[in-house]
Amino acid sequence: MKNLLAGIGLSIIAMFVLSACATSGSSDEGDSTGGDGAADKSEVTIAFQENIQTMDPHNGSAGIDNSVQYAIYESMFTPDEDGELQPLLATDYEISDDGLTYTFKLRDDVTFTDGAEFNADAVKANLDRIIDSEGSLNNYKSLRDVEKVEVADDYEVEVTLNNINSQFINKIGMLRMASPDALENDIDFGEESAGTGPFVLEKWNHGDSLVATKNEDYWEEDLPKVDKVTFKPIPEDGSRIAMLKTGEADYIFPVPVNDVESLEAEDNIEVSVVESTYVNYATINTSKEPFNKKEVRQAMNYALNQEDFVKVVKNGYGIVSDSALPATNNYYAAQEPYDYDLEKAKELLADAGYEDGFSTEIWGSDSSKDKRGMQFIQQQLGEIGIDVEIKQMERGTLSDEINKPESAEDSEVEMWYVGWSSQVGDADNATNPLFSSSSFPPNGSNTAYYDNEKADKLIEEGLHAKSEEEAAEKYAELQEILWDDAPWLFTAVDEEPTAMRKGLKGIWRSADGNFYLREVEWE
Amino acid sequence: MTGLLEVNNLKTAFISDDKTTQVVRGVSFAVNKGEIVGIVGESGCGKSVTSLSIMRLLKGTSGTIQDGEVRFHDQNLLDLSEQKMRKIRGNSMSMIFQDPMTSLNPVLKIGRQLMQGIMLHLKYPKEKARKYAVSMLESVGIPRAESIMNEYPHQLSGGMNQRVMIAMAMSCNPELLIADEPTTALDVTIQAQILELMKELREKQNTTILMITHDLGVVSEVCDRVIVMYAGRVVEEGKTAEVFENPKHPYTEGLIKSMPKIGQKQSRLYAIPGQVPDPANMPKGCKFAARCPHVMDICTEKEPDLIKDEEGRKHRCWLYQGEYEGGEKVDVKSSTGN
Amino acid sequence: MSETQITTDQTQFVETKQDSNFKRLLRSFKKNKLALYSLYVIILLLLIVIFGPWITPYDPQEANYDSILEAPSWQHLAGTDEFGKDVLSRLIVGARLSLGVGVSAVLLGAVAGTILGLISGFFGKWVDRVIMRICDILFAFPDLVLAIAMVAILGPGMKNVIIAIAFFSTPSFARIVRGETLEIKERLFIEAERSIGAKKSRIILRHVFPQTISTIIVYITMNIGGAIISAASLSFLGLGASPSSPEWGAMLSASRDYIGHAFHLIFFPGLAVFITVLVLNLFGDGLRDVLDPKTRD
Amino acid sequence: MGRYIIKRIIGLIPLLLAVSFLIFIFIHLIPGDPARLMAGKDATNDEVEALRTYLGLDKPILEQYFIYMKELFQGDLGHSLRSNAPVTQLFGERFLPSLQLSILSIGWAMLIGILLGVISAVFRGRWPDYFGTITAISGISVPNFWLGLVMIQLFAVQFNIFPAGGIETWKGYVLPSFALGAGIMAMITRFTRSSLVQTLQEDFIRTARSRGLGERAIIFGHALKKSMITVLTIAGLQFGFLLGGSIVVETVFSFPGMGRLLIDSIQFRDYPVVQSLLLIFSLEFILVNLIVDILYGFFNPKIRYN
Repeated sequence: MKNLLAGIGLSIIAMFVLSACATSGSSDEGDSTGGDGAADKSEVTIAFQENIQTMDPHNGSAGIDNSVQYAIYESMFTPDEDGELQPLLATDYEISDDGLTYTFKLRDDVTFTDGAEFNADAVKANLDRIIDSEGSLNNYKSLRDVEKVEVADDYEVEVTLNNINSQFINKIGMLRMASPDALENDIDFGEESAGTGPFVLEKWNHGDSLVATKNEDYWEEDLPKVDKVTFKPIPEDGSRIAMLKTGEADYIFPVPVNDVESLEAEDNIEVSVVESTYVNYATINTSKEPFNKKEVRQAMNYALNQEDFVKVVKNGYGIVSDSALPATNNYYAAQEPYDYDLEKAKELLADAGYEDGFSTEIWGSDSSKDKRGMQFIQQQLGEIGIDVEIKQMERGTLSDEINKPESAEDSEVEMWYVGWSSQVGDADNATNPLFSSSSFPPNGSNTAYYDNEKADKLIEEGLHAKSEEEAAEKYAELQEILWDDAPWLFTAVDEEPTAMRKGLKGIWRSADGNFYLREVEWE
Repeated sequence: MTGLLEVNNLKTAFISDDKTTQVVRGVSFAVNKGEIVGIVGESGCGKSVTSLSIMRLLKGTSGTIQDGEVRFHDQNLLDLSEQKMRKIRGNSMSMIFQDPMTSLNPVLKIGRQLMQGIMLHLKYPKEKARKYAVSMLESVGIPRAESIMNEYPHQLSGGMNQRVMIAMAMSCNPELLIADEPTTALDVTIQAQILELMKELREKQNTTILMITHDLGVVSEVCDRVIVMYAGRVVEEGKTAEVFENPKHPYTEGLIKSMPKIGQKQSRLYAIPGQVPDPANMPKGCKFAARCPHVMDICTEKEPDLIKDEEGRKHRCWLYQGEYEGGEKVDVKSSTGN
Repeated sequence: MSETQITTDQTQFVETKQDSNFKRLLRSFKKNKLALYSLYVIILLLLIVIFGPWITPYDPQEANYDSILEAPSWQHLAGTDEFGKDVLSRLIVGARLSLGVGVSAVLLGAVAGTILGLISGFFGKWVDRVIMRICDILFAFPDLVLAIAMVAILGPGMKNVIIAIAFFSTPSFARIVRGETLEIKERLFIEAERSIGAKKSRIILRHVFPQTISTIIVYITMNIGGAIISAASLSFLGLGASPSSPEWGAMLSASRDYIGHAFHLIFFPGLAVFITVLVLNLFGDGLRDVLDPKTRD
Repeated sequence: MGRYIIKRIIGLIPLLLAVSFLIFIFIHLIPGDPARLMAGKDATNDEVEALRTYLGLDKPILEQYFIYMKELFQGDLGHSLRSNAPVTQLFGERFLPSLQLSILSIGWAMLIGILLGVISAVFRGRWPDYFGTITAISGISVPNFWLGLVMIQLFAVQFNIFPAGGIETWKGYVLPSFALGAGIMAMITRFTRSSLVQTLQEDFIRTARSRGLGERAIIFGHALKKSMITVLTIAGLQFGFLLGGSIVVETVFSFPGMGRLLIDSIQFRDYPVVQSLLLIFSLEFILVNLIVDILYGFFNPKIRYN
């Protein structure tokens, strides 16, 4: 029977070795894990929280999909670190006087990695695919207003809109372009890639890693400067941190704010903090008693200590909200903050007839950070006699609960603790789905059921404004109304720390949560 | 003639939670070379524990030998180290048990179980051990021994398994074979065959056999001498024929009376009235007194000694203690009978 | 055979000694040192459950944003959490919740499983086959999948966690009780009872069920620990207790973000779960040795 | 024997059909709409509808089931709604790590568990037994995700001996397999002990003693093989569970295994993936049970396959 034990032992080892051999064929050398972090200068490993969902360049929904795809597929324009759009595959664009036709001039020296040429036809093929999807491709939202796409010249594309859209360039400019041949042949984007970007998809092990290698024929000389980039979804915060510390990962985000201090203490790690466009808030269902009273909503805002919110919930990494738009948005206009004032809050509640407070419910996801935020709100509102019950739901269930009711009357949500991230240059996306009366669920995320004609009109006018100035004016007015009406419990805008090994350069994170690594290199 | 095995004043007890239960209460007897001796008694009388004590097989139970001697070849087995004892077990002294079906390992092939002991004690290499095992199986009358080597106990009948047990026990030519109820679990016809086999062994190899049984029929059939045990003590001992003809102890008498007799129609078997006393709560005096038809005053006062009378019979009963005043006490240190 | 004879002899002696059964159980239980010490800890835990709210050093719900995430010190023996609440106080009041979930989930599962097992074992035939097949299927799913799916369907919250855990502990109770029932059924007196024409429900309730009780009790004890862990796991995955409640699993889940720099937030609630489950299991183990004659050595 | 196996496998088909139907209904009972989740919070209802149609989710549930089953019989497990990757590919990528982790976990658990169990049984009631018992019951009592977190803190963060996550090298398997195996080791210890204690009481052990065999030969040569039947059942069952991946341990260690694939897919209501995974799990579980039954024959000759 000792033989039996030995037998078990041996067969385990044998089985393991065998199965390990089977993997080693597909996995690369596996030496990227330099224990002490003396990293290979030709490779970069990036670890993040969310799983990569799709490599279809037109279907990325989560921020992480977009970021990973940008390494492989490029768009006509790309933001710089200040959030300004810079030409990438396009060299320039023009808007017709009526504001409806956009003409894009394209680079003429770019080919896709499958050999197809990048030109106006290629752009049209990409845009058509998105438009024809009628919504089944995620990027459809960016082209909602497009009437037609025409090839004007070999390297010139004309896009005509139904309506003036002051935010349009931010949307179309960011769409990723794939080889028209690849689109035609309906290739599996999870298996191979056909973009113009600095990297080429090498191997995607769903849920484990996505490896991209250097595009040897990249159109810009000297780029890219590393041979290989590995993207790794690491859901557990602690693991991600540990991987950075041990050098298994070179660049990680999100860095849980609680860990920033310990990372900063490390010699070979650098932490940078980006002010994001992610607004944290809780919607207040304005169609329901007692929230239909503005005083109640304002009272709630006065009762919430936003500074403590930042300190406790965000561990200090956040900026107190003073508008419905984040300060990073190009159309942001600061408002007079709701100071923490319990007396005033109680007064307002009393004015509304609720001096004894009331009970309510707050909904939110089951993530630990949302959990913390809701607990904080519960504690703070408790101070003015509002008894908040926390109802956490798994995200699918939550989305169902939110979107099931067809009208404000049927709605069940009272407060929803959530957040919203939008592009830096896009004020429409940061207001329309959240405050327009046409965006009540299931048509959008206006779970405050905020219904204000004037606001609706301003949202409309902002979108269709013919000039930047006009748009800015409309959005400023809108922000003023929103702030005073307080359909939200305003809290804070995230500051997002990212951390990397010292010596890594050329990779950066934008306010809207994407990261860009076209020029990534080791010092 | 010297005894091959001498048991002197053996005392074995079971020690559980917080109490000690004496099961073997000072047993003494001797077994001579070439003899078949039976130990007989009701269940619970301590006969099996006596046999296990002799082999020192109480491990795994709460039983402990508290006192006494087990002399085998004039060597006190109780003084030996466990290691030395192992060299004796299965070698010069071996044992077979009541239920052959449970006494063989159900998950090992018969061949393997047989060969283990042979390789251990006779130091035969594997091939030789195998051949020898086959010949052993044949010698106990097992047909197609070769193929049975590769079978498992559940594939054989009870009788066959008991033969296997005997082959196993006999494989190292033991001088003493202890058979603990070897036929109890078997059919009557098979019983006879097995007993026959054991007699044959004695004849052929002059093996000494100590037969533990509750069945006087078995005793009368094979044993030269019989020892009757009651409540952890020997109450009578003598040649089988003599004891059967003229039982001295009322308990022996009862036992014999309760035997079914061939050719004699009895509507009802005789049963000794009453119950075996609780070992944890032994009465004073003779342990059989409560069930004895001849009970006297003294019986409940004082326990009689085991004495040896002129005919060489031993018994433990006040009925005879007066008559045989000069009888030899044998409790403490017995010399051999006959 | 002599071996069995010996043991039967022993029991004979014991029985004749006119000991009450309970005393005997108590005596042999006392002999099991591990189980005995565990019992002491369980009693301590029960005291905490009963008197918890009165013995906390601080108000477990009182936030103090000026002393968040403090490491263990003399003021706060187990440190403070992300809201500055005293962890020790929360652990103390949380005992009620964590033990409560475990106990009620297992009891619920035991009741359902016992009923199914009795029916299955007693009626046999297709009833048995259908019930056991369903149990097989339920057994086939990985540990938490069923519970997660249940909670997703029912919605989160303590009550639903209890239902979910009860749901997936039902099949094992059903199996055990079925096995027992089959055995008991075979015993003569029930055959006899049936031939007299007693009603089936009466036989089950009066004769079969009482005999399964000791097994069920043992199994319940052994399962409470597992249920506490399951509840903690669900809470850990964010599907359990309300986040502000001091249920241990919820505390663990909340503190997961602080691994690396506020390790006490993970360590102490986990330790509380561990010790509680450990003593429950040690106790259950001892109880089984005493009550369940089949496994008694 | 061969016929027995074939018969058993054929007998599985109706069971699996029933299971597949139950699973299908079950996962559609879970509230949530994959189209809505994929479309994002800023999608209009029309866009969500378009996506739903595109994904084929607008059809009646029964029709969806029949389409799924039709494809299944053609050997197609379907495609992920989210990434459009074939389920077979997703499964393939996750299966191997899970298999390796399962083998390692069950492996060390069996080695240590049997050893501890034997020691406990042999020294029953003495301190090695107490040690074994406490170790074993600790293993059952510790929440494995907590054990994982504590080990990460200790071995990854403090001492940097093993990675905190990922499986680039063999080292990545060490901590997860420890966290996963602890409970199984405990169970095996307990079952080995109690089974061995019982076996050591059996008549044939006394027979072996009466033949002069030493304790070691008796325990390893006679008793353990009989006890292996129980141990094997436990280990087999646990292995079946392990193959399904462990949601919490994989989450804690960011281990790319089946458990995480499952929980991610459930979160996104990726019906084809969830459906196929659960079906595969049931199949695996049933197959493992079958293998255990067959192995029984090796350890217990009394079982015949007719």
